[in-house]
Order: sequence, then C-alpha cells, then structure tokens
Amino acid sequence: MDNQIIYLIYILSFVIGSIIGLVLSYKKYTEPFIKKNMDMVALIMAIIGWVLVLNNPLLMVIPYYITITIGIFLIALVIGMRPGYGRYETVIGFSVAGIIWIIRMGLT
Amino acid sequence: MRLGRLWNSLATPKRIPRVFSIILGLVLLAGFIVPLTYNDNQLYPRPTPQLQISEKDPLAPYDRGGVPLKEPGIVKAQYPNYAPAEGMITGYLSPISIGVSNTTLYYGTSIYSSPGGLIDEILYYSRGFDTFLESSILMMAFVVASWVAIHFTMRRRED
Amino acid sequence: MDLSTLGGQFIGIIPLGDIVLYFTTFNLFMFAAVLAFTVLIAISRTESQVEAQFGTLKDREKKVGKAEFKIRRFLAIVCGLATAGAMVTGDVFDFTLFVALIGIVNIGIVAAVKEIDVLDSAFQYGIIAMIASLPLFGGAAFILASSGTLSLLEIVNIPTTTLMLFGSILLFLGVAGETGVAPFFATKAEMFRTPGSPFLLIIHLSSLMVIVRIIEILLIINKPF
Amino acid sequence: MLDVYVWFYTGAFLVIFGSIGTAIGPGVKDPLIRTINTEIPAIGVSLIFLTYNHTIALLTFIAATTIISMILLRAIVRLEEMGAEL
Amino acid sequence: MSASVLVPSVVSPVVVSLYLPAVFTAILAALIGLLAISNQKNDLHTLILTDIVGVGMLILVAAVGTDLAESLILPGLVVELAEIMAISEILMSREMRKLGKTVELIPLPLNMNMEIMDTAPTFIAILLIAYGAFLTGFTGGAVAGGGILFYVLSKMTRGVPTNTWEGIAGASGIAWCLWLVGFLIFFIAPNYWLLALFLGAFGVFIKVTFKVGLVGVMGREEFKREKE
Amino acid sequence: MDHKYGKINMLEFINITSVSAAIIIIGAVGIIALPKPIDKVIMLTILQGGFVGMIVAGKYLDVAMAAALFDPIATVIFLIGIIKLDEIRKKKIKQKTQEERFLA
Amino acid sequence: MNLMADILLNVIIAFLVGSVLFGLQRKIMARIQMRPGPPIIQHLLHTFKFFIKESAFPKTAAMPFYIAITAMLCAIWVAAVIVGPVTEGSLLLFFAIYALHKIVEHNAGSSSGSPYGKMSCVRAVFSAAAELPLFAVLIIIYLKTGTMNIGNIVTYQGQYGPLIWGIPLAAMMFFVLILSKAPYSPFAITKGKDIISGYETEHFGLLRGYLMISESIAWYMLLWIFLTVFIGGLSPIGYLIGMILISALVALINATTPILNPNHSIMVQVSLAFIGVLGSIILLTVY
Repeated sequence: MDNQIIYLIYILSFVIGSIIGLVLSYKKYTEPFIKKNMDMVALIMAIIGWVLVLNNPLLMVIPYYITITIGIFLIALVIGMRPGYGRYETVIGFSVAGIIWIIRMGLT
Repeated sequence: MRLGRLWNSLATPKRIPRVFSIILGLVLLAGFIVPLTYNDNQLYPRPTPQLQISEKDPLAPYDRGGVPLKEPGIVKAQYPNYAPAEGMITGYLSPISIGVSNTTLYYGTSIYSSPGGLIDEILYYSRGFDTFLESSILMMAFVVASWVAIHFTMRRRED
Repeated sequence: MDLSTLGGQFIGIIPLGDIVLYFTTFNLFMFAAVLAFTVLIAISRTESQVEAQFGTLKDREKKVGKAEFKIRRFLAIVCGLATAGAMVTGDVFDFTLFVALIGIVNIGIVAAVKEIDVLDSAFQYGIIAMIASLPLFGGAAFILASSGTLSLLEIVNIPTTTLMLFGSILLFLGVAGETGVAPFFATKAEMFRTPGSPFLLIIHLSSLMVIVRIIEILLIINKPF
Repeated sequence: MLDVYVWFYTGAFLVIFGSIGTAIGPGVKDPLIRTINTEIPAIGVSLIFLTYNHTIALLTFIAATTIISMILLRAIVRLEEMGAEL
Repeated sequence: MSASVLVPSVVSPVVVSLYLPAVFTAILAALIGLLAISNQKNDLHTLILTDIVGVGMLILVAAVGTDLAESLILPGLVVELAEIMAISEILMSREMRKLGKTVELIPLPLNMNMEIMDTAPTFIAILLIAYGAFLTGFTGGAVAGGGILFYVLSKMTRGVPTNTWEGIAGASGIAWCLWLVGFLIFFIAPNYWLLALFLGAFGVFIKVTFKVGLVGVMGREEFKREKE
Repeated sequence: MDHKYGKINMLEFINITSVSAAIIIIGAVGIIALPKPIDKVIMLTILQGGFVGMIVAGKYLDVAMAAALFDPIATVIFLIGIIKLDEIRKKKIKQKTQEERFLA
Repeated sequence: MNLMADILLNVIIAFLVGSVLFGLQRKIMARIQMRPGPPIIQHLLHTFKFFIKESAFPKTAAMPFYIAITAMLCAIWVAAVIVGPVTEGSLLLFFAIYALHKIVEHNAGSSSGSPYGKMSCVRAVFSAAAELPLFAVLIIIYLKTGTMNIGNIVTYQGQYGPLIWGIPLAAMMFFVLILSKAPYSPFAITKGKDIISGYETEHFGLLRGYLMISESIAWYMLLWIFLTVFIGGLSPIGYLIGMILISALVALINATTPILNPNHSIMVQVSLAFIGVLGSIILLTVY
C-alpha cells in the first residue's frame, strides 16, 4: 500500500514533469527541430535528474523517495520536451549517471 | 495466396453449417473408440423393462408405490432435503386413473393419473425448472414463428 | 477440488428441488453484469443507420419499425434473462436448456428484420443451432450416464471418466454451435449488419458469457488432477 | 424378455436403415420423398422408446412427429409454389 | 408388490447391456445425417436432414434408461419441434423476400374430393382433444393440440383474423403464468403441493394445446387458400 | 406369447412381436424402394400398422390408441401435401409448355 | 475504507501507466518509421483534452445505451483492476471481464448508427471468435498449476520458477492477444484506419475521454496479467520494466507489419490459438 503510494507519486511527478517540459519547450523553441545545438539547461537538468534517480543512496540525508521524485521530475522535464529536442541531453545524462552508478558499485 | 482464399471461403455463411457438421461428425467418430462406462448407480432408476407389465401391475410401467394423498412413493432424488413433499406426487392418482386401474390391467394407467405420477414429480417438482425452460423455449419458438408468419408471410402485400 | 478453486469465494445456493443454483464470485459477477446489460437494453431506443445513396446527395435512413422494435426488445429481454440464468445454474441439463433457449431467441431477434442477407445468415445459424442440439443434449446425456448425476455440485466430487471427457467435449461443441461461437462466428457477424444495436448486443453478450461459463463447467466436470 | 431385444434391434435397424434411406435413398432429390423417408427413423426411435418403457415420451414423440412432418410439408409446398430455387 | 419391482436400487442389467448398441445406433444415425448435411447444398433438404440428427440426440438421451432420462427426452423433443418450426418460417420468409413481388403467388383451388376428408377430421379431432384432456401436461398438450391442428387444417375455417390469433397467444401466455405460479408454490408453500401440481399440469397443457393449434392456423393459409 | 401353437418349435417365433417386426421391415423397405410418393404413403401405413402391433405386444394399449389416432393423421397430411405438390408441378409444366408454344 | 483507497490508488496507477505506455509505443513506432513522433505524454494529454471538449451526441444514436456503454467499459476495467492487483482473485473472472470488454467494444460501435461504427461492430463480433480462444490460454495455466487464483499462481511460480518456461506456447498465445489489443497492430481490425477510428468514431468529448481512460487501464491490466501469470511475483519496478519492454516489442511489430484483412486476421489468430492449445497440451502430457 505504502509502496504503491510512492510509485503513484513517481508516476505523477513523471507526468507533471513531462507536461511542464512540453509547455516550456514550446515557449522556448518556436521552430521544429532543426538546429543540433545542445541546450545547456536541459543537459544540466537531465544529468542531475538521472544521477538523483540512479544514485539516490549517495544523498543519505534526504529520504530516497523524495530524491527519486525530484529526479524523475527533472528527467521528465527533458524527455517531455518538444519532439526532437532533449534527446541528446537525455542520453548524456543517462550515461553520466550510469558511469557514476558503475563506479559506486565498483567501490562498494 | 491459397491459404487466404481458404480462410475467405471458410467465412462464408452458407458453408458454415456444413463445416460444423463435418467437425461434429469427426468428433462423434471418437464415440466408437471411447469406452462407454455406464454407471448403473443412477438417479430415479426404473425397474427392468416390461417387468411391471408382466407382474400384472395395473399402474405399469410407472408404479412407484405410495398411497394417494397419504403415503409418498419411492423416489431416488438428488437432493431429498430440498424437496419436502417428495414422493407425494408420484403416489398421487387422479380419480379417473383409480377407476381405470381397478377395471383393467393393460392400460398404462399412470398416464391417466396426470396430473400426478412419476414423470410429473420429476417434470413439475424436483426438476421443475427444466420444464419452465422447456415451455419457455416452445413459447419463444412460437412467438418467433407466428410473428414472422403474421408480418411477412401473410401481410406480404403491404410492404 | 471444489468450486471455489475456479470461481473464487463460494457465496451460496438457491435450491429448486434437484436443480440447485449456486453463486461464487465469478458467477455472481457474470450474473450481475448480464442483468445490468439487460436492464440497459430494456430502456434503450434503437439507433438509425444513415447510409449515403448512389447518384444523389441524399442519405437513406434505416430504422427499426415499431412492431419490429417491440418484438425484438421482448426477445432481447428474454435472452438476457436466459443468459443470466445460465450463469448461475448448477445443473448440466438445466444449463443446456438455457443455452437452447438462448439459441432460439437469438434466431428470433434477427429473424424479425427485412434484409435478405441477414435472414439468410439467421437461417444458417438456425441450422447450426439445430444440429448443435445433438451434441448439446447428447453430451449432457453422456455425462449423466457416466456419472449418475447432473448436478455440478455433485460432479465436482466424482473422478473423471473417459466418457465424461467425451461428453463434455460434445457439450462444448453443442454450446459453440448453439451460440454461434468460433469458428462459426461468420454466420453471426453477418447478422449484425442490421440496425437495432441494443438487441444485437444481447446476441453477442449471451454467446460470449455462455462460452466463459461453459469453460468453468468443463473444468468442473474434467478434473485434471 | 426376448420381446425387448426384438423391439430394440428392430428399432435400431429402422433408425440406421431409415437414415441411410433419407440421406441417399432413391429419389430423395424430391424434398417430399425425403420427408416421407424421415418417418422411418421416427418409427425406429419410437420402438427404442418402447424398449425402455418411456411411455409418455413415446406418446409425445408420436404427436410431435406428426406436427414436424406437417411443418416440413408446409414449407415444401410453399417453397415449391413460390418457385424458389434454393 | 415388492419394492424391487417398484424401484430397484441400481439400473437393471438389461438397460446396461443395451447402452452400448443404443449409443452406437445413435452415433451412426447422427453420422449419416451429418454426412448428408455436409454434402447438401439445398437449404430445404438441410432442414429435413437435421431431423435425423435430432433422432440421434433422442436415442442418446433415451439410452440412459431411467425415469430421469424420460423426463429429459421431453425437453429435447420440444426444442427440436420448436426450432424446426421457427427456422422453416424464416426460410419461407427469406425466399419470399428474395423473389420479391415479381413472382405473384398464384392461389390454387385445391380440389380434393376424397370421402375421408369430409368425415374423418371432425371425428379424429374430437377423439384427440378428448384424449389429450385426460393426459394433461406436455403429452396431453401435444395430443390435443395435434387434434386442433388437424381439424383446422382439413376444415374450411377461413378468415381467422389477427385478433383471434393474438387472443389465443395471450391465453397461452396466461396459462404459462399459471404454471409458473404452480412452480413457485411448490417451493414457497410445499403444503399445497397438490394445488401446485394441478396448476402446473393444466397450465402446461393449455399452453401447449393452444400453441400447437396455432400451427394449424398458419397451415390453413397454405392448404386452404382460395381465389381472393 | 401364443403358446397354443407350441407343438412345432418354429411356430413359437410367430408371435405378435415378430410378425409386426416383419411388417415393419417390409414397410420400411417399401418406403425407401418404391419411387412414387403415393406408393410410399401406402407403405407408410403398413409400417405404422406394424408399429401399432409392436405396441400392442408390449400391452401399452393407451399408447396404441394414440398411435392409431395419429397414424391416419400423418397419412392424411402426406396425402394433402402430395396432391397439392402434384397440382403445382402440373401447373408449372403446363405453363412451361405454353411458354414454349408461345415462343415457337 | 482501506480497500477503497487501495482500489483508487491502483486504478489511478493503471490509468497513468497505461496512458504513458501508449504514448511510448507511438513514440517508438514513429522512430522506427523515421518520424519524430509525438511526446510520450501525448496519449495522456489527449485523454485529458477530451474532457474539456464539448460533448455532442449523434441524432441517430441509440440513446441511453450510447452513453451508458462508455461508463460500462470504464466500470468493467475498474472491476478488472479490483480482481487483479487489488484482491488477486480468480483468473476466470478476468476472462469474464475480457469477454464483457469485447461486447462493449462491439456495441460502442453499433450504437451510434454510423456506418464505420457498424463495420467495426461486425468486425468486433468476428474477432471475438479469435480472441476468446487466445484467452482460453488461462485453461492451460489451470491445467499446469491446478488453480485459478492469481495469488496461488504467483506462489506456484515462486516454487517452480516462471511459467513462461513451462508453457511457452501459452505465453505466445497471450502475447498475440496483447498484440491484437494494441493500436495499429496487424490484428487491430476493429480500430483499423480503413474504418476511421472504428468503434470510437462517433464518440466525442467526455464519452471519448472515458473510452480512452478505459483503454489505458485495459492495456495496463493485460500487461499486468501477462507479467503476473507468466513471470510472477515481480516488484513494482520489475512490472514497470516488463511493461515497457513488452510495449516496445509490440511497437516494433506494429511499426513493421501491415494491418491484415479481417478474415485473415481472424484465421491467423485462430490458427495460432489452435497450434498453441494443441502444442501446450502435448507439452503438458510429455512432461
């Protein structure tokens, strides 16, 4: 039951994050995906988000579900962007977090 | 695409009864191989055929004992506990049938005993719900047939 | 083996002499669902089909006439009640009779229309239903002969014999034919081209629900373990 | 006791023989002839009912057979009258 | 009368020994019927052939050889009768629609100058109805209904309006309700079982009689139609 | 059944059951073999006669009575059907020939 | 009260996850077909959108019925959630719910009076002939495990390992069933684009919203049943990963196959069901 509430919160944060990401990205980019520039804000958000989700035990002060909720929200912001935007950011964020995760696994 | 054509042809309404009968025939063929284990511990068993009539029982072949309105007849029902008046109908004889059974041996008088008698016990009481459905089936069939007859067959000039 | 393995919690019985209706969660759910649909059908109007005509810009409206509407609604309600009964009955022969009633009423619902194609598939379906009465009642008779009883509440405690298996296969074929289920749906699908969707719903509803129920009955009769 | 077996096997013979006659007998292309032929299995079934002493079922069956043959004849005559080619 | 003559504890060995041949007979008959159907292209012939399949079904049920089996034959019989009637009606209505108005139905005067047709029907019909009245229930209904049917069929009772028809149908509906009430009394107030029995038996009797009689009204249309 | 003929063994088989069985089989073969519908109906009455004999052998006289009542009905129904069909067919042939004549 | 909260929670999870999975599926299909594709959240947004749109009812519709059918569809899938994740009840009951779903799908189409709906209705009846045999895979599960209770099946799998290894053909059949429920699948004849939106063509506004909600729940529930019954006893994360994987696989198949002609679609499914049932029974008797 408690577990399910937490997962519901994750899903909700994903959904809300995606919606906000979509809305904001439409404001920010008025044309369809043409330029292959990297969006720095999105990149940072993606990295932070993925790191938070995959490596939440690093932040021992905050309960894990809050970390993950914030992380999912940030990920969703990037994933949910206008079609075409946010792809590279997500991939980079995921790989950075993955590397950290592997290092962490190797250390412990 | 021969397979496709076969699938198409299987979906033609006109062919379906024939396909069904072939399938059913194939399944029925298995009936010759299946060991037909008859369980002789049945509900509502009846005496050997012609036994009652050769014993000169005037109520043959439906005599199951009992005294009308007093004593229930012998009935081997599935759930005797759900049928409080069990056996009474079997034992019941209408006045006509009492008269007939006193005068002659060779009329299967239990037919005259209707209402009453063994089959009525099963038909109306212990398995009465079957009869309910059965008469509903008959009624629905007549509703359908007569509706079609009235609206299409007879008034055909109207449309 | 008992009934609750299949249908969930055992709720209760309604004894009518030898015929005992029983309720498990499964039966009760199906019973309630069928009744809900029946009520819905009883209060609904029919839709009218609008089709474009060739040559002109006009539309053609296909409606259900009043006399037709009345008879079809009546038959649809009967069919719904019969289906609801088939969901809860605890007697093999009673079940077959319910199915036979559903079959004849289904034929009636489509027989009241005017399209030739639909009448044709109604006729073919009727022929199947008639042929299917052999496996339907024959299967029930085999089950009676080999087990000595027809009540599902008793059969559940009797070990399966080969004849019971054969009888239940026949029973299944009979139900499939009588309700027009796979792979004989083609006749039935043709019948749905006519207007009057609430009534057509009950045809489909009855066949699917009865199929679900027959699976329960087959599993009760044939105990694999 | 012998009687019972005579009834039964005569009935069984009639059922099978009559069915074959109805299915592939001479002249069964005519629906009328086919309907008359169906009377043979019907009598066979009656005899089997008699074997088992299903008296009331037998009575009902005799009545029902007559009604069924009437319904079938009605359909035959009617379709023929219309000149329907099925 | 010993109890074993009345009701034995198990089914008699004669019935058990006959089970195998009976089932084989039924399966054979059904197989013949099914094979014939699978080769049949004519719808009318298919309809006639389903009769044979029905015969197989009746034998299968009868072969169980108990009182229960006998009471189960009756539903099978009724289902068979009911379906054949509804389907034949559909077949006719389909053909009628298919041919449309182009083929005018020529009403033929039927000249049957047979002696037997004048005297026999009334007598036989009265006998049958009287006999059916003795029987009650399904059997009685079928017998008496057969009598009515035969009478209507062979006599010149023309011009039965739709109202009469609906009246008869309504009467049989009421009879059906009688039967239902009887059935309920059995379980709600078992003390009055005799009343319930009579209600049930006569309800079914009246219902079946009227319904079967209706066939005659339908049949009259065909066999006794005259020039309009 | 009839033991007064008991002197010769063979005659023991000639009781009402076997005689009616023989009649029934004759009737059945006749129905299938004879081509004309009217002949078939005659054979049908023979078949039904044998059947009534069988029932009488079983001593169910009431069933025999019902059968005896219904048999003529079946016969009459078949007769009506045959006559009617005959008429329709004749008429059709006539129409056909007339049309052919008209065309010629 | 606790039960009510549990039901509500599960229904909301089912709805949200189902919608997002549908979105994901569209996205994957689009990428395979070299299109950017809509955002993953798109399906969910569509659902919400329909709730604020104006609702219109066709003049030709069969009135109380046309509206009630959407509520009915919602109700039966909520019932499915109750049977599934909440109470872990009988699989047979789930089968009944699926059958009811077919009925509602059929009638949502025909009650509007639109010819497209009618076509979809005819096809729904037709496809029921194929989908019910597929669903009969539950019987094989029963024959294998000896129970119909979802909870007991999970404990059985805890003992003997996932059922997908024991009865792979059954899993294949169930996967075909899931495939047939996905939009744009080769078997989705009831919603094929040749008949506009199939049975949903004439349902606008609020009603369409309800239909979409129930479809999302249905998708989630089908995947849930598949994972529970064939793999068993997963953690929520496991469920999520499993569902995403299946959705992706389905999307891959859908993106690369054409929609079949109705007859052929049915017969392919029937043939698969036939092979599956026969093969499974042979496998069961061999082991």
